[in-house]
Amino acid sequence: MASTIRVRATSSGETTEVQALIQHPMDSGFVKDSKGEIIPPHFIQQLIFEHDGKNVFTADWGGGVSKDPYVKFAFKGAKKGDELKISWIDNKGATDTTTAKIQ
Amino acid sequence: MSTMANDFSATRRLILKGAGVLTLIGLGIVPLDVTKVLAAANDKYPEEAFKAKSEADAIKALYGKTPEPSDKVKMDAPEIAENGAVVPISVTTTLADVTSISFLVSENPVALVASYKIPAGTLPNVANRIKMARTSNVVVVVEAGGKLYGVSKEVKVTVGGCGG
Amino acid sequence: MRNMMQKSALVFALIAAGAVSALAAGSEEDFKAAYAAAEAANREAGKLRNQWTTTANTLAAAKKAADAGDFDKATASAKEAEALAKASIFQATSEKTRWKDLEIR
Amino acid sequence: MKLRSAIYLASAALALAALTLASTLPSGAADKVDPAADAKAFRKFFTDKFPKVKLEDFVNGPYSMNEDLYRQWQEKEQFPPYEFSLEMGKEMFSKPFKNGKTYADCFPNGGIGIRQNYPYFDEKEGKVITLELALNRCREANGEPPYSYVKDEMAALTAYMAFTSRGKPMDIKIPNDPRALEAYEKGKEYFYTRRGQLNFSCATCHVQSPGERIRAEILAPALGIVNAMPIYRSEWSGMGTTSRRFTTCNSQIRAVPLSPQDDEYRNVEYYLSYVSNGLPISGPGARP
Repeated sequence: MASTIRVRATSSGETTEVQALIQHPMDSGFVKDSKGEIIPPHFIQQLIFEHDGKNVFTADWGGGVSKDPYVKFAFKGAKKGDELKISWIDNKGATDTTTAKIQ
Repeated sequence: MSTMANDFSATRRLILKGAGVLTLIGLGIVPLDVTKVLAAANDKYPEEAFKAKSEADAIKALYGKTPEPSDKVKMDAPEIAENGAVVPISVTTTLADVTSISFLVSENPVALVASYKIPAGTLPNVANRIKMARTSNVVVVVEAGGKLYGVSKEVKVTVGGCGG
Repeated sequence: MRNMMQKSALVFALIAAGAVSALAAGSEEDFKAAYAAAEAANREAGKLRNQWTTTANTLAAAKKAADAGDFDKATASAKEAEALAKASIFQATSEKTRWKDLEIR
Repeated sequence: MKLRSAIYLASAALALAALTLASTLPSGAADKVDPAADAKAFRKFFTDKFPKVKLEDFVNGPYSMNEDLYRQWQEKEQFPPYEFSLEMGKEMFSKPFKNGKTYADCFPNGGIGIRQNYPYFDEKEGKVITLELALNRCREANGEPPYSYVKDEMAALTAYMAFTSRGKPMDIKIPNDPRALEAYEKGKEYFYTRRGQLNFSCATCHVQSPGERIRAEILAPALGIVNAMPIYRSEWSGMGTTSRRFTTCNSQIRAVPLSPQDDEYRNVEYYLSYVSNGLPISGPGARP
C-alpha cells in the first residue's frame, strides 16, 4: 500500500515551504459511531520533519487535529534536490516514514 | 496567596531567561545552541498538556506560565467555520526567536489541539486544520525568547443541513 | 408539610388520569386496524415514489409501543402515521402538475 | 377524530387544487419540451442572480457565493482532502480485473477525459446511463462484483475520471429520440417536484436559495452542481458520489430516498448535467 504521507516541499531560494497531508482517522475519543458506541481515541501524536539529520519541525498533536491532517511550515537552509525525512507515530504505536525531494 | 507568589516568581524567572537569550543574541553569540538545548529538552510528547480539559491548564502544563497579549501574532481563522470537523487556522508572527507555537480551542473537550516546536532556521509560520466541537475561542500561543504571547479569536461553528 | 400533601394529591390525580385513559384505551384490535391502514397508505405513497421518513419513523414508534403493550399509544402513533402517509400521497398527487410553477423558463 | 377530519380536509384541498389547476393548465400543458431553451433560461437565471460570480465559478458551489468560505476553500485546495481518494482511483483504474481486462476497455478513449459526456442517453436501451452505472456494468461484464454506488471505491474511480476531464466543458447530448426527451423532461419534473415532509424540491434549495444559509450551511447553486462530483464533504468526513448526494438530500427533507441509480435519479442527473452544459468539469470537489 502506498505511503500514508503526502509531502510537497518547494524551495524558493532561501526558504523551503513544506506542506504535508497524512492519511489517518485522527479519532479524538469523544465521538460516537452509528451504534452509539464511543470510537476509541486513535490519533497521531508526533510528526517530525528532518533535513540533513536535523529536526526542522516537530508537531505534537492531540485528537483535535482534523482527520487526514494537514500542516504547512517553512524553513531555511535547504536547497532543491535535498531530501526531507518525514515520520509519525500515533497513540497506538503505529508509525510511518517517508522521504521527499525538495523541488 | 502562596500560588500568587509562585506565579510571580515563575514569571520572573522566565522573563530573566528570555532576557538572557536576547543578551546572547545582542552579543553576537549564536543563539542556536540555546534553542537547540531547549528543543531537545522539549522533544518528549507533552502527554499531560493533551490531557488537560481547560485551556489554562493546558498552557500551564506546556509552558508553566501564562501568555500575554501581543499584536505581533496574527491568526488567520474563518469567521464561521464551514464545518467544525475541518477548520483551517494559520498563524504568522513577527516576534523573534520563536521556539514553539500552540493551537487551543477553549470549548473542545481537550483544549490543546496541536503544539509545534520551531527550531532556529524554521520560520514562525504554521498552517493546519483543526476540529471544533462548537463555537469557541481559538487561542494561539507563541513562545518567543522565553516569553509567552497569545492571541484569541472567536470562530462560529454550525452543523448539518443540505449545503454542498 | 403542606407542600408534601399537595404533591401527593397531584400524584394521585396523575394515577387516576392514567387509569382512566388506560380503561378508555384502544385494544390490540384497534391498534392492528390503525396500523394496517397506515401501512396501506404508506404503500400507496411508495407506489407514487414519495414516502416520508417521518411516516416510517412513526410506524416504528407505533410498533414499539404495541410490543410494550401500550396499545393506547400504539394506536395513536399508527393513526398519526396514516395521516402522514396520506399527506405524502396528497403531496405527490398535487405536485404532478404543481411542479411546473417553480420551473425557470 | 382530529386526524380524520384533517385527512378529509386534505382530500378536499386536493380536489380543489386539481380543479384550479385544471382550469389554469392548458397553456402550460401545451408547452413543448425545449431543452436548449431551458438551458439558456437556467443559466441566465443564475448569472442574473449572481452578477459578480463568473460563469465558470458556479461549479465551485457554495464557495463561489461567500468570501469567507472561498478563503477556507483556497486554503483546503492547497492540499485537498480528496487527494487520497484520487490516488486510489488512479491505481484502481489501471489495475487489471481477474480476466486481464481493465476499465479502459469499457470506455471510449480508454476512459480518459470523457467525464463531461456522462450521463448519456443509450438509444438501444432507451435509458440514461450515468458514469457510476457504466463503471459497475463494466465490472459485472468482466466478472467482478459491483461496488456500492455511494462512496469509497466508486467515489475514487469517478474522482479519477473527473480529474482527467478537469476544465473540459460539460457536453451532454439529447439524441433525436422521443424517449431521450422524455427522460430529460422526467428529470426536470423530479428536480422541481416538492417532496418529503419538509415539502422541498431540489429547486427550493438550489434554485431559489443558493448562497443563503440553511441551518448555517451555504447552499450550492444548481448550475454546475454536478460538474464537481464526486465530492469530499467535511460533513461526511469522506467522499461521496452523485448518488450519495441525491439520496442524502432526500433524507434531509424527510423523504425516503430511492435506490441509487433508480430511473428518477438517472433522469435528474441527465437534466442537471444538460443544463450545466458548457461549464467546466471541476471534480473531484471539496465541500463543507
